[in-house]
Amino acid sequence: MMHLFDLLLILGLLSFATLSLTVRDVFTSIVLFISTGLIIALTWARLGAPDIAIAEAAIGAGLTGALLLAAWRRLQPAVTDQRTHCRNGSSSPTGADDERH
Amino acid sequence: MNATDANSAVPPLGRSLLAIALVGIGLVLGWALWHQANAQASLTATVMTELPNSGVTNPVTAVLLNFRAFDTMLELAVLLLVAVTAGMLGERRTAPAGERPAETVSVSPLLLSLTRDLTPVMILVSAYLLWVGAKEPGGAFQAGAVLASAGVLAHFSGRSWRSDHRDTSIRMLLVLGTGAFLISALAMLGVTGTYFDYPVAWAGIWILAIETAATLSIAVMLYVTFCAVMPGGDRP
Amino acid sequence: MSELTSGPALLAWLISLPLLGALTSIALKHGGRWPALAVVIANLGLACWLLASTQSAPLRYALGGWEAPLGIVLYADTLSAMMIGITAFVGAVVSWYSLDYFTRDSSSERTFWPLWCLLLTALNTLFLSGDAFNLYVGLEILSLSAVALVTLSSGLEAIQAALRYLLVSLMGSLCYLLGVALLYQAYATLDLALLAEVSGSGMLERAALALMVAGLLLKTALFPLHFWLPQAHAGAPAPVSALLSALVLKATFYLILRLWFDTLADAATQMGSLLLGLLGCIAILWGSLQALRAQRLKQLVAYSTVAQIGYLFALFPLLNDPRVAGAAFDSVIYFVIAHACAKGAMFLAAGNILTAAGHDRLADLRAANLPSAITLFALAIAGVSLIGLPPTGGFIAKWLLLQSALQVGAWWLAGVVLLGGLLAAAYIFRILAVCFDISPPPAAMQPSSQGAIVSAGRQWSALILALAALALGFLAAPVLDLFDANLVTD
Amino acid sequence: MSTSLLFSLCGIALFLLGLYVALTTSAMLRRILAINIMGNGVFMLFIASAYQRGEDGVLITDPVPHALVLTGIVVAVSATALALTLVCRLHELSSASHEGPE
Repeated sequence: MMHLFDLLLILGLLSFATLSLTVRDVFTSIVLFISTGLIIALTWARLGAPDIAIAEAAIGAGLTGALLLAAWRRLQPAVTDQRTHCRNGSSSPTGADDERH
Repeated sequence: MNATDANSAVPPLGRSLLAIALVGIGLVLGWALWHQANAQASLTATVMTELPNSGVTNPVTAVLLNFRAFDTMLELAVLLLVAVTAGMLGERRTAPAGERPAETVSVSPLLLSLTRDLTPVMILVSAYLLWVGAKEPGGAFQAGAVLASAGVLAHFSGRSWRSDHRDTSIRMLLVLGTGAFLISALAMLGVTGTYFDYPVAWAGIWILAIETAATLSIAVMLYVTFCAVMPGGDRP
Repeated sequence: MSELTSGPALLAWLISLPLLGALTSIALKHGGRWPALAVVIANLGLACWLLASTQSAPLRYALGGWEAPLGIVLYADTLSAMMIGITAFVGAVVSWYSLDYFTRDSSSERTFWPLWCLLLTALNTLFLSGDAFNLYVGLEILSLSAVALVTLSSGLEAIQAALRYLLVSLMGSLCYLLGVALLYQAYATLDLALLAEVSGSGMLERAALALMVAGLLLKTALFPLHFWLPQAHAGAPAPVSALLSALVLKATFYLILRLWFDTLADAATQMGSLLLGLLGCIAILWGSLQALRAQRLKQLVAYSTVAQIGYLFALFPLLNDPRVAGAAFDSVIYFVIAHACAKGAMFLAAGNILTAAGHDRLADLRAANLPSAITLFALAIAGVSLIGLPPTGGFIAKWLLLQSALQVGAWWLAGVVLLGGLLAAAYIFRILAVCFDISPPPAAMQPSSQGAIVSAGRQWSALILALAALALGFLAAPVLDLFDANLVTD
Repeated sequence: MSTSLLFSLCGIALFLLGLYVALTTSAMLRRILAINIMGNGVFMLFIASAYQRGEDGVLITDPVPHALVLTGIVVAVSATALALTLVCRLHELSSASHEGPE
């Protein structure tokens, strides 16, 4: 029973990690990375390391995830800029980005 | 930035060779581990013998704050170093005309109220983790991270905390954590004659004091770093 | 204070003091340079003290009173004392230089001093710590502060180089840490001295050693792994380039030396030494050839570092040979300190030229761009030491190397070293040719060349480092006596 | 196969996976993710080595690797933060230099 759970954890961990490193879209990749972090936290709780599980969930998954998302957002302007250029011609509203003008 | 260029760094042949090499390394390492698997060595017994002299009952906290406190001090120095550098780079961030992301994220009322309710809860959780760290899972790093997350959440809802590293109080908080370790280490050198050697009688309270300083400092360092990465973060 | 610093507690002070300097310098709003400078000077004093105290016996200090498998132990023999000493000396001179390099109270200047103090903390930690994991934390402070220092020059290329340097260093650190994890799994100790006693030559030790050394080689930039170095060292501000080339690379090299010949000596194979030696030889030739082709002065100096790192590793096969191990160790330590002085001087002088001329493209530089004869002297003396001509420190190092290579009949090694010297002469003369080129600079370059004036402090500090490299040539016997007083690594 | 060994092998797999991607990709954000995965693999090895059963089957965990991993996690997040700051700065500088000549 325990072994089955272990195998599931390891399989889940490896597949999430692989997915997060191979999926094309960066945003999805970050979200998958955060999920990987949470599974890792679970694994560490399973391995009798609750201290580290809390730390991994809070720092490894939580704060690293927030940092990655923040950086991802900041890398966006170039994209929205192109969109703005397009919009100058076609004037199609694109939601929240309107405030940028 | 869509990762269509994800695989372009290395030609396919190089990638397959690399993959084969890495699998080979993996097999060697796995084999080495397999042979080592029976010889179970650990420091558990040593830690448990000395635990009564450490001032806390959570062995992980004992290792972090007492037996290997030097590591922890240097680790806080790493955080400090990153916070200072990130602050410097954020300061240098000039707004290329018209391109500055005006950070008025449309904040949903739900997120706002969630933040309002969650922030005090997170601060409480952080204090609890700090307090309980002496006996049970928890401690300065977890508490600091939770506190920093409260700040991050507040930031997302548009009510950011102060984070300018040129602010004197912020700078004091930044150095507080590493400083607490260093000052206590040097003070112990004067009092007991040994660097980082806490007298057993008041090691517990001393460690709690250091941990409190470290928690605040960790939270501020993480938050300042986060704000430097966040779009338009370091300016209100 | 005096009784607290006497004896082994000195080791703790050598790490605490720079850290204290960093903290004070961050906490102060203005004038963060003063605590940093005070610390650098005090560190120089402590380093001399350490050098004196290790002469009789190695020092050992258990932090917090917790002995080895549980706690962290600091350890210093003459080798670490020499490294600490050269770090303190070069660091002090570079600090003097930096005083006039950065604009007062600019954000770069305010960040430079704490970062430099942290870098010094990390260097001293790496030289003193006897704990494998503590070394990992030290490595991280070292590389993160080094990267942060590179970002002080704000150009696009510098940031790009810094990012690459950071990612490479992180991968290196993780390789090292994986090796540590393997060792812990097997022996449940992180203490290097204990590991040296218990570790054998099994598969696991070999794997761990390979991983740790590979990680450190990546940071030391040995030949195929040097790709990140030229941009990072050439792109950084001049004092930072000097620190990175003269000191930071040496710290990771020192760790390789310790692991390979001391902690995991049983697992280190003859084949491995030979491989490192070969890579070192290729590095000598490749680095020198690239330096010959470099377009810009700082790039040239950076590629010369790649070549000079090669010499350190070319000695590895000799270090394994009991007949010449002693002389080879002397040669290693001499290469390290002579290169630290000469390369430091070279980068500082290059920084002066860059400031005076406004650029460092070799094709457009003329004698008129030189700030003064002092800088010219610094360049020339440092260059002679890098080539390995008498009477400089570089010559002593090469002489010892050649002697031991010939003694064991390693003709190929001697050949490579001589060829490396010729190539070094060729690229150094490329620089010196500029200094004596009195033709007027290209018209387009005229306006900028009138610009900045280089302060006397910056010129003299470069010259002092160069003169130190020269002095090392005369003082070979006393310096080596300091080092040989009690050798544990043999 | 013991639990400790199982998770150790998983750790090595994670490390190598991360290393492979870090060496082959050219997207910076992904390379940072890959390095983080590498780190998690190493941490997994530490935690797995701490997980041991005594003779009577009671779980005994070694607290030292736990403390090391905690340190490692904090160092990893610091390094990630620095890398991300640099990536963002690089992005700003390069987009500024692209728009400069226009």
